[in-house]
Amino acid sequence: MTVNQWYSVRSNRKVAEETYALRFSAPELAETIKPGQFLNVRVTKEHDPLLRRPYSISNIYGDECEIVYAVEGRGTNILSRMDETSEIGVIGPLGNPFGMEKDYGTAVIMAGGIGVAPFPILTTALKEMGKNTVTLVGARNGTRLFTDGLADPIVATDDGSAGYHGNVLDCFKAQVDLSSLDNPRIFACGPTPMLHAIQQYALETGIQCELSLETEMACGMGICQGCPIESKSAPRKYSLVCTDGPCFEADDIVFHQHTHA
Amino acid sequence: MTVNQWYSVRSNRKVAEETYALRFSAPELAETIKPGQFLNVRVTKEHDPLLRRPYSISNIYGDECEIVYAVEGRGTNILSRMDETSEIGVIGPLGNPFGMEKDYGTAVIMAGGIGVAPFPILTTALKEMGKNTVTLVGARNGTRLFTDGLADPIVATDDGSAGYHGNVLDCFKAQVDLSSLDNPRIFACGPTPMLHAIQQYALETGIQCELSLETEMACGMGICQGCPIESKSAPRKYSLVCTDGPCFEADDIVFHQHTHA
Amino acid sequence: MNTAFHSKSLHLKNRVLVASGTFGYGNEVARFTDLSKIGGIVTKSVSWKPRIGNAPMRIAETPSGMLNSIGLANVGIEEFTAEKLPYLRNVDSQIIVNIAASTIDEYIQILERLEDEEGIAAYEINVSCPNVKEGGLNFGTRCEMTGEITRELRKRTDRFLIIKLTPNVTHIADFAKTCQDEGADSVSLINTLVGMAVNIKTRRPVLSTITGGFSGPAIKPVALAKVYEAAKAVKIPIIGIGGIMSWKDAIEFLLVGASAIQVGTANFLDPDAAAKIAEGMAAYCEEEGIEDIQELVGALKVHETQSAPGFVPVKA
Amino acid sequence: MNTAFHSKSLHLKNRVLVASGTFGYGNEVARFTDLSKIGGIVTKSVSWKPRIGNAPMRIAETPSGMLNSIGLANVGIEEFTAEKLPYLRNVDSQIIVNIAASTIDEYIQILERLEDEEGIAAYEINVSCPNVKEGGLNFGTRCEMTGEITRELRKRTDRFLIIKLTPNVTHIADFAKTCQDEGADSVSLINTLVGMAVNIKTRRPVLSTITGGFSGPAIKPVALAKVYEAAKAVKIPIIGIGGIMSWKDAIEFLLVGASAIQVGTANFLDPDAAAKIAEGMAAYCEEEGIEDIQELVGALKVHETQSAPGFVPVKA
Ligand SMILES: Cc1cc2nc3c(=O)[nH]c(=O)nc-3n(C[C@H](O)[C@H](O)[C@H](O)COP(=O)(O)OP(=O)(O)OC[C@H]3O[C@@H](n4cnc5c(N)ncnc54)[C@H](O)[C@@H]3O)c2cc1C
Ligand SMILES: Cc1cc2nc3c(=O)[nH]c(=O)nc-3n(C[C@H](O)[C@H](O)[C@H](O)COP(=O)(O)OP(=O)(O)OC[C@H]3O[C@@H](n4cnc5c(N)ncnc54)[C@H](O)[C@@H]3O)c2cc1C
Ligand SMILES: Cc1cc2nc3c(=O)[nH]c(=O)nc-3n(C[C@H](O)[C@H](O)[C@H](O)COP(=O)(O)O)c2cc1C
Ligand SMILES: Cc1cc2nc3c(=O)[nH]c(=O)nc-3n(C[C@H](O)[C@H](O)[C@H](O)COP(=O)(O)O)c2cc1C
Ligand code: FES
Ligand code: FES
Repeated sequence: MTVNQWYSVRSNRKVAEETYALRFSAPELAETIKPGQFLNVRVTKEHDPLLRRPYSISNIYGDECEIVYAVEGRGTNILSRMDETSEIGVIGPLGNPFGMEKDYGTAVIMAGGIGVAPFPILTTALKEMGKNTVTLVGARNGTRLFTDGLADPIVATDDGSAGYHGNVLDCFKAQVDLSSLDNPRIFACGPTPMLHAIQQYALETGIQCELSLETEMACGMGICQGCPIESKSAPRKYSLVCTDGPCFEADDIVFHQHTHA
Repeated sequence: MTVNQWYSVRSNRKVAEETYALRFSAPELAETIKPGQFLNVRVTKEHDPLLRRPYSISNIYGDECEIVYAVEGRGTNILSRMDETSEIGVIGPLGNPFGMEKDYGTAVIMAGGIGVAPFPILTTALKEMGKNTVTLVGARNGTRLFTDGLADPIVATDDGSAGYHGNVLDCFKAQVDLSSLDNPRIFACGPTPMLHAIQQYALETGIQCELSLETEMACGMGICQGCPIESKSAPRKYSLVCTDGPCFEADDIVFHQHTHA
Repeated sequence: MNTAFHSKSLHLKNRVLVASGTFGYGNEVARFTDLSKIGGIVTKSVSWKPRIGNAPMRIAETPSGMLNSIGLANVGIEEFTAEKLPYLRNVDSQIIVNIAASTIDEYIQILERLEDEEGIAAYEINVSCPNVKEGGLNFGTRCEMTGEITRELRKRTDRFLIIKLTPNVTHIADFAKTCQDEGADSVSLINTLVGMAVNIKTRRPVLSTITGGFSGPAIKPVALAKVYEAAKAVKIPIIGIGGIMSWKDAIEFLLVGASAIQVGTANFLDPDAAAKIAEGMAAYCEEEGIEDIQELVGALKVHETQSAPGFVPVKA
Repeated sequence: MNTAFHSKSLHLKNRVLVASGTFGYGNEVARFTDLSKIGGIVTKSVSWKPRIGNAPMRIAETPSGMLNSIGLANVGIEEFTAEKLPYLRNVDSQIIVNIAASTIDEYIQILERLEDEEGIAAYEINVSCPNVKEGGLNFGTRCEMTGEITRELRKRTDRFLIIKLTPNVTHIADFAKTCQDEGADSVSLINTLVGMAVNIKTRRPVLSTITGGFSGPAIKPVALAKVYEAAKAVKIPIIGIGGIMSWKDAIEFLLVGASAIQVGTANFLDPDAAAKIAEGMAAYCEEEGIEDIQELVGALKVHETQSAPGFVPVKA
């Protein structure tokens, strides 16, 4: 069911450096939302900051929905100060889920930074479907790592303070024997430069690959046209990340260096 | 000492219907601020609501300052939701104190609605000076009455649900024997129509009278010129409520019907 | 209690419309709101050919506002009439088609094409477009050009004709007056202000187009002043737009002289905003004992001590 | 690392000034801030005779902004020179006297009176005033009148002459250009936008003057766009104003082309804001290894894919 309302915060814990997990109780949402979909969240009832912020659904605990967020700017700063007396405004579920039903054998999850957010709920769903999973999680350093809800994550850090010293893709290449994987499909989420690199790797190797993208969004529901991504399947050059995505087949997307900012 | 900084909220309790008392610890302020002076308070670090809100200093408890406020609009709504995890931005002390040192015998305190706010600290100061006080407190109804920190308050309500049925001034006329008071001086704070009526009464009877005024304020410190009040002593028609007031001698002020909004 | 709007051929059940470019073609948000509660739906600007719109970034948040440089991305007149209009016709609300073009001929061409289509209650003409013949100069910032568009379109339609004015001019009253003189049935205002945002990390403009259209609650004070100025200059009904987030904001626009209002940016925060605003306005009228909401239009009381400086910024 | 500003006779220790009408005459807030940390203090507009200002209400809060209708309340030139200037002269900052008038002769009269006074680093001319001879039409909304004021004042002073432009015009670049052509040393922008607020309970305008001057963070996107537009049109240094709350905002104005900035409404929220902004800008330069802050002026990078639509609102 689609919701558009305010919820009391049930809990808001720090789970890693600058990283929080926030839960609220919304049975109607918990029942229907699928891995890869997102919520558009209002963090104040005042006019500033004005716009909603999109967050992936990260996990479901009974009636409770969890989002996991990194403190980046004003919106996430306000979120991080919330407690049980606070409310958030939620619209969702929005966007399309991951292509879990596609024809593949092993799911390869690649998460960079806060891109880990959508994968706990995906991991649960894949487990229910009886899929094999290989999970790689990258972070700037060990204190920023958050791996709750993931299955046997292989860890990489930029500074080598935990796990593999390097990025997620290099870690995958170094530590996973590609030929041992049964018809793999990559599910990737993280910073755009990482997604760009993974896309190129997938195109080169011919592995199935799906990217969960981030763009600025004003509405999250297809009415502002503010979230274009260049896409080969789009009739007019651009697809909308909010309604055509946020999950896209890697070979459909055209990245440009200057859109990485 | 003058402060301009953020303080953690120590407590924020509901003390009557739509009325709260908020404390924060500020020794430097608690030591220096005088009855009748005010603080200019920021309720958010975001840009909306933008302006500070002025509140009278209501009481001092050791190192802690207390303000008492009625929930009116957006600013006071935000204040009312604060708890120990919240911060308020405080500039003060601002404005001039009540003329406690003037030549009078009995202090007659007249408070209407949230106009009660500055009087607990004044009551303490007057007691220390050994002054006699007569205190009248008016409210819309009994549930909105707040009389903590006042000395033997005589109560009046608009609906008669507590104390005298009527306004503070009528209550005073009905219940206090003016001739029994030794050279009285009125200290009044409350809605502008009430102050206007008290002013007229004081002028008619020749009683000394001081009014603590409210106006819109952008700065609270004399730099925006946004808080004019017509005043006879002003060289150019208007005095500034923030720096020339907020306490004025009743005979100095010119009220106009249309400024009552 | 009556909240309807009637003027010539335009009949709205209430005074609330959704603004062009902020509500898609209605279908996108039908799951979030009851479209039948909205007086009218103004469509995204339609151009003759489809337009892909501007490159990303198209959106920037600002204090209590936002900038957009969507670039009139739209499906073009053919797909609009074939695929969007049929859905809209079945909605229990009035359809107002917003037209954008880069030459006067293109405005005419689009309007004439739409004349063949049923179920259109009104046209709203977006004149905040670069005029290619004049080297990209904005049509809407030149009174003569705004007048010419109005005159040419008026000749060609009996439908209700609304000219949507840009606020980026010195005296908006002159533009409203010109539209009235040239036969417009109404003017709507304001379109977005010109605004800009800068990313100090990259040292680039946030928007791909450098400047963009500024909307949201931040601009409400400007919109109210412009509507007030225009309302004093013309007799035709004015549709007020700009930063309307709540029914209270809507009533403010009525008081300064708007006969109806449009909800724009607020839809992004709450796709049910327009319906809620319509309900809130009705409830307010009930409470205040107002029998016909028309009573509020232009009902601002200006106190004896208040002067009326009109467009002159009050700095003295 | 150098944050100073030097242009002709004007030398500021840093790029931060406080805006006219938002800092009194300095003395009011000396207990809240270290005035010597501010590059320059622009005084409240001074007129020939004292002005009592407008009736209350003079202030209205809006989303992320505020309206004022102070009405140029000020002590007049005699009291200003006798009682305000002596204090200011002793402050370790540069003094810029802002002049307002209702006729060109009055501008001249005030300037000539100030020529006799020591310790004035520059004049800033507030042209957002009603011209009594033209029936109250705002000087600053007419290019010819802005040019005439500039020309007449330029003839009469060798001091640094800044013309403060109003944003309530279609093409502010034309005004900046005219000021440059007539000999102004600098233009500062923006003065307040025209805005309005309505009290729906009383059904009256909130401000006694109906409309008022709109300022604060809400207007920053407009101010940035106007400064960018003006900076492309002129070579004289531009002083950027409008909604600057933090050092980051200040850097944005430098990038789009301002050589210095003024802090206005922010002073009301924090009288120490200008000093903090100056410190923040210096710290930023240190961190970024910028040796002279001048490097940032106009350093906005415009990507190949970014077009430069100038004053044309980007709606297409
Ligand atoms: C579909 C989707 C799912 C997302 N899921 C998550 C998640 O689960 N956890 C998480 O931490 N973050 C997620 N993000 C990114 C998240 O929305 C931004 O990091 C966050 O809004 C930053 O807001 P802020 O106010 O703290 O930062 P600010 O910089 O103050 O944000 C200002 C504006 O920019 C937008 N914005 C800023 N950065 C981004 C970005 N990278 N992507 C999109 N919009 C941005 C905000 O929405 C807002 O409108 C997701 C983004 C998208 C599009
Ligand atoms: C010197 C002084 C002392 C005050 N002391 C107290 C006090 O101790 N307790 C208390 O509850 N209130 C006090 N007030 C009034 C208090 O400032 C306002 O009630 C409060 O700011 C309302 O803010 P709001 O955001 O809830 O309402 P909103 O209506 O949302 O306020 C919007 C704007 O209007 C201003 N404003 C609104 N009403 C008033 C008013 N009556 N007077 C002045 N400004 C107003 C606010 O400052 C703000 O700028 C005092 C006012 C002054 C001038
Ligand atoms: C994302 C976006 C897209 C818009 N597209 C159009 C458009 O296509 N045609 C048009 O006439 N106005 C367009 N507008 C302007 C709005 O219709 C409206 O005039 C403006 O946003 C001011 O109202 P608001 O503050 O309520 O948003 C657009 C506004 C936004 C925010
Ligand atoms: C209360 C107030 C009074 C002002 N008085 C003057 C004035 O006397 N002369 C002038 O040139 N500008 C005056 N201004 C305009 C400011 O100097 C500045 O241009 C404007 O507020 C925009 O900047 P800001 O958004 O930082 O406030 C005033 C602004 C405010 C808010
Ligand atoms: S965010 Fe509005 S269309 Fe995608
Ligand atoms: S509130 Fe600014 S001068 Fe009084």
